[in-house]
Amino acid sequence: MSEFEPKIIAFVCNWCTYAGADLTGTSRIKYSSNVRIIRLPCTGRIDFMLILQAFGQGADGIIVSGCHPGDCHYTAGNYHARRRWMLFRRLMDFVGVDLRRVHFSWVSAAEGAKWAELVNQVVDEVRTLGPYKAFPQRFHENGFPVQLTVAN
Amino acid sequence: MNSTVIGRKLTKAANLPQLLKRLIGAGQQVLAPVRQGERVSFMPATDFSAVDLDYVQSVCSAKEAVFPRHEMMMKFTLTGKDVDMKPVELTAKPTVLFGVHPCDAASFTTLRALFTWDSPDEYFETKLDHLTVIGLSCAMGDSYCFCTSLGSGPGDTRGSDILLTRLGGGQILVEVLTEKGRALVASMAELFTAANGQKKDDHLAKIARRFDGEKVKAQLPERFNQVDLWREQSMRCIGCGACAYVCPTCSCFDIQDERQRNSGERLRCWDSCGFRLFTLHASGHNPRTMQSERWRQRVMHKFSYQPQRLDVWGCVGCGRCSRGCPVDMNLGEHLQQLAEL
Amino acid sequence: MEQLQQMARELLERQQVQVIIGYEAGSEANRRRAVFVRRAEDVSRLIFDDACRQNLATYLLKPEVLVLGKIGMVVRRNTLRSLMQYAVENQLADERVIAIGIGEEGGPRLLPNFAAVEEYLAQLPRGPSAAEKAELKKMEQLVMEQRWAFWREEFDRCIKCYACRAACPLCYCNRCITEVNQPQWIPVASDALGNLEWNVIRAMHLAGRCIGCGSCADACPQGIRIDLLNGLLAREAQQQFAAEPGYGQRKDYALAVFKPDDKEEFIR
Amino acid sequence: MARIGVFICHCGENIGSTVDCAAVAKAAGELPGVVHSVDYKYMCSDPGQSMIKDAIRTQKLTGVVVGACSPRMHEPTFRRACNEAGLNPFLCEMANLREHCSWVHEKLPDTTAKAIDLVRILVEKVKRNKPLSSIKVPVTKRALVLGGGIAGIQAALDIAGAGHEVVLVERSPSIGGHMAQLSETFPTLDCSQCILTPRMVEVAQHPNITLYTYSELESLEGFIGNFKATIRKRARGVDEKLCTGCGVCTQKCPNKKIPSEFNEHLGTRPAIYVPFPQAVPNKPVIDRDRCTYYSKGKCQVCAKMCPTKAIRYDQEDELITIDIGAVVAATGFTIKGTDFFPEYGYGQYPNVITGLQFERLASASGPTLGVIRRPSDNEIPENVVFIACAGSRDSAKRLSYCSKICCMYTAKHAMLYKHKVHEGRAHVFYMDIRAGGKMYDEFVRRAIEEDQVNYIRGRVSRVFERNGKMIVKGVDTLLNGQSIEIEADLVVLATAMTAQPDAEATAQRMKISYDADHFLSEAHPKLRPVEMNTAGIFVAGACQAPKDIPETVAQASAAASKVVGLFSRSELAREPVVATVNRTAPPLFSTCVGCFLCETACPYQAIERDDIRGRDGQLIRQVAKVNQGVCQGCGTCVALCRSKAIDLQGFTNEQVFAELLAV
Repeated sequence: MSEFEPKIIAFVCNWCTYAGADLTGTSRIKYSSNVRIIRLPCTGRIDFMLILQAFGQGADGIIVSGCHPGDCHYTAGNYHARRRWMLFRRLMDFVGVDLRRVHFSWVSAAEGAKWAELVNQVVDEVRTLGPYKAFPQRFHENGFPVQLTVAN
Repeated sequence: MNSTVIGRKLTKAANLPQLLKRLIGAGQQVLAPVRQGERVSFMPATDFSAVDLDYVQSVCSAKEAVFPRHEMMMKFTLTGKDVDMKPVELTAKPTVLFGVHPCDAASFTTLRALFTWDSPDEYFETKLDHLTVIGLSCAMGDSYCFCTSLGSGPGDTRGSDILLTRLGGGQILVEVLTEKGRALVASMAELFTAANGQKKDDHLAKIARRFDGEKVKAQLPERFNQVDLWREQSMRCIGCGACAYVCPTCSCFDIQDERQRNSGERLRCWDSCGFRLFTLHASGHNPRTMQSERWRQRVMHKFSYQPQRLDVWGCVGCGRCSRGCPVDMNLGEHLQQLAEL
Repeated sequence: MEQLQQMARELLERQQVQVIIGYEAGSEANRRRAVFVRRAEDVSRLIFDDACRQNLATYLLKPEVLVLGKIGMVVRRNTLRSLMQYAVENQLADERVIAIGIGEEGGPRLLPNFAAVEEYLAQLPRGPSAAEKAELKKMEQLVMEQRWAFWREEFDRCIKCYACRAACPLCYCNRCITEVNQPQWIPVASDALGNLEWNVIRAMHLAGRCIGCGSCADACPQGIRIDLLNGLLAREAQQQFAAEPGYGQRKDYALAVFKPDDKEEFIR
Repeated sequence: MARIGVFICHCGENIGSTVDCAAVAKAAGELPGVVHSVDYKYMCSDPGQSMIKDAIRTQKLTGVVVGACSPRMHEPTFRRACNEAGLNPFLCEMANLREHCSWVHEKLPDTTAKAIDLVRILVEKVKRNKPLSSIKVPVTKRALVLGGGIAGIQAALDIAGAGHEVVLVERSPSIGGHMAQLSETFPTLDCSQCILTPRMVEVAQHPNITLYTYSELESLEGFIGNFKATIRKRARGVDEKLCTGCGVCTQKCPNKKIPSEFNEHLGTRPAIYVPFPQAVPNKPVIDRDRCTYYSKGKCQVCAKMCPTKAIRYDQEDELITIDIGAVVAATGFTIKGTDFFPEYGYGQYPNVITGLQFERLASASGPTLGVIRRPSDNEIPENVVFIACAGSRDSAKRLSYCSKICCMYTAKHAMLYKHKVHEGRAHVFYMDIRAGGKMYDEFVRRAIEEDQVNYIRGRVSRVFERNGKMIVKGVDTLLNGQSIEIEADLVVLATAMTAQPDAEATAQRMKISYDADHFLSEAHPKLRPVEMNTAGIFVAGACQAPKDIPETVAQASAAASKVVGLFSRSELAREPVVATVNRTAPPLFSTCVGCFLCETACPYQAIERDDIRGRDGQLIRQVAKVNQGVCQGCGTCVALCRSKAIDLQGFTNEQVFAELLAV
């Protein structure tokens, strides 16, 4: 398991977390290189379907991050996003998705250090959990495994 | 519409677990009716204890053995400007379909007619070639069954390699219908004894003949334009695909490419003429805008176009569509209405 | 029942409506089906009992039905909630339907417009039944792996026939997300991912909107417990955001409004 | 077929020392659709930019990915370069190889691998980029100022002074607002009317200002630069053109016992009246609820006496629709009345008054001509108790905020009282003294030290009557919570400043946001303090939050300068990162199902309803439409839309999905 390097996909808003991650760079704070950022204008734009899609695409862990409440560049996008996540997270939990692999965070444009910590922490946690094999994949590397479920 | 019987044997109900074991031992995947609560489904069975032969009808048909809900047709890789396409290897697991009723067995005749009428569909044929069908005559039916109205019946041998009929007292009549069936019986000869003059008719379910299928077929072309008729019949239809997906003879599919990074795959997946988007053109035009038109298509296809073009019914009278319909659309009832008009 | 038929007869005779959508006997003793009564002499076909479960509201968006004229509809509580939600979601004009309220709460009772429906609903008990609550609790007591296994098994049965969607009064999109193909969000195949995504995304699309009629699960030929997903989200939307869809005409869809102090404990 | 060019920047050593830029360029060159891929020391330099421009021309590129620093740094630079070479600037994307890669990771193969991934993600995105052009919105250079208090007056004068037309709407018969009611102002103690009335006159005389008093905003449609305002000009009962303001009607009106609003009910006025002598316009209004003619059908004294025959009993409300480019909301505030306080007598004691009533008592033009007399018997009070924080900062009264001006005006009141009644005693009960502001604390100190106002830190639990005397019972928390009672002749409550009673309705009419206390919510508390979330609407004064005169004036000028800035161009150009609702072929017209749930979610009210009609004019469907002049591009609607009928330009579903597929 030691050579397993998790694939982490991060969905971040342009104005806070993306800028925060820029500040991590400007401050030369080092962190794990496992994360791939997808930049969106606002957390309000982050569709919950993206989270399923990322797992279906082989992500082992996911970060969703944007402006702190009250700081949204668009005033309310993060409030809408928060509600969406509150429900979606409960639903994921209910169907047994491993929530230790989905991290929501507020990282402001000033929190470069927090971004680095967040990434490192998620990478460490997911590295311990191992690859997310349980989650079905969009692509069928070896054809369809079994077409019909085996009885019992 | 029966196949020629090429051998008649007897066996005992008590032999069936052994038969299953032998099949699996010979490397066959065995699909058999398995009960889960109220539902019976065809599933790979490894042990006879899971198998339930006292069922009227499974929710889904057995067509998945030859026409799965989704299957891969090819894979492709993009490198720079090149696309490298690789068809999937045409292999199929040798499979025995155990304990299907004559209607399901007969559906393979319909499916074959469709999948092979011009250029043979290799994906389908490969699976069918590797499939052995051990049918089971119906000891009971229900109000949804209407096989007899389409010239078939609870003891129909068509489509089976072997047909089993339970004669009571643990006795089972084994009708051998194909070479595949004969080989199978021969491979485990000790499980079978010679049959005498046992008759199966008394042990078959009584399925009343509700309408004259031939008459319906003959009249359908002129009913095409009877808009009110189709609208009334389908008023409560909500346009889902349940009827098509549980149907043993529905064979529409949709081809879909999935891509990731530089590689991808081509799949075919079931589709249904009941869906509104089924006939949507790229232009935005939809020739079947109303559910009544889609319902008409379903009936016309099964009872007029397909018999005309391929000389087979597009329906085996299993009644699954009606049992499974969320709004109680009852195909037998609707056909009966057509016949009585 | 007689009262119901009488009411229907009067509505038709006085031409207050051109069709009564109700329930009639179905294929089997325990089955009921929708009936579209257009002539007063046919009202004897109308029946009502506990087996009349289908949410007839879906027919209010069906073009073939809409051309019949003004509609009278035999409605249970959940059907009424669907009407309210249609009002909120701009899908149905007021007074398009004369509802005949009936069910465990009594009736029949004529409800000629949204205001009357709203008033009637205000008097009815709310919230899920004790059994529904207990079932959710039971699921939640399972550990993550057990829940995952349970749903994998449920979703494996899904054949993507979309009966759930067709039966649901609130699944009325012109282009369902599963049919959106640029990009194709939900894999078309009814494979493990396709089925998981379909069922989960559908549940999310109904979060804060679902009125809990259970038609989706009733419609599923494979008996998948979709209602549990909807029930969970309805409970969460109620508990976290006080959402009670289908009881009023206010545009307060839980995911389109917010409170700055919405409480959560997972965002770090 | 896509022809993408990839340009990898070393940023000197910044990227190059950690990431193998040549390897990244090579790997990118092998990606499907990439026809040109190079690395260079400094892409943002002139030669670097020239490389991009040359490649666009010679390779006929359809998209460009620059792997360099953060797009927040140089996206405009490279987009401009692309534009100069004839490639739509929105077909250029940046992969962040510096801030998100080379600066935060060690020099390892993984780092280069990540850089390749980042480039691949953006290549997949840019393949799906569409050329976009900035959105042009015409601007009507006319402002609507709502509210004729000091905020509205200041904003109107500033905008008009810059040469733009202003429509000023005030709902009472005169402009002036609360400031006109004040006696003196803190901390200078100069006379409020003396500084205000010249400004009022200036408004009336300004050629660029159209003044509508006794008028209200009926509706506001449209969006930034393009509003349509409908104003209800209520019937005054007086022909303003004929009226000379001579005042005969008001003197002769037989019905003179009506409590005066301007004097906070401490004085009276006739049924036909001007609120105060310096009113602008100086034209009377008939109070139809109180006028004898309207109730009994008889009288008409004013009409008989009017020398210019200007009285019009049958005048009707007039609706005026005006094209407007920007709006300044300066709708002001109100205060809680004494009846809000059961503990202070529920408004039953005549000698418990509000601060605003005290202003009228202290005002030289007030009902007592500036002599402090208590309302019950017109005696001059010897003991006056001032209670600060009456209602404010009291969550039990659902008013958790500080009204901000009370500390200052209470000190002022106590001072004014002491200056007028030298032997009198003034007591102030307070919670804290908040006197932040230029010369503010000094002012309070003066009240305490020079004018010897008795400041008691503590709250008043009750005001009651005992033997015909008012007793104020409170505690002194600086004396160990000792209970004290003061016999008072007059009690003045610094009652909380609140939003106007119809503030919510006004905000809804203008489609602007407001907070739980119904004060208007600015777009950003720090960076956009005078803008509303709805583009083109600005805010000034106490309708946004309690504030004093200097702050109000400053905010009004700020709002005015925003309006003037907006009016400096005849067209607005906006980034085309906005949402769009798709349109498809008939019979569907759009995959939008018209549920309009996005309408509620949009923080900017940018979603409109579009009626799709057939050739016969019959309504076929109603679908959503985005007002691109108003949309700010957050994409909340996109995530909300179940059928993805709405999409965000620049961050479309296809683009984001493709990015995800490339990870």
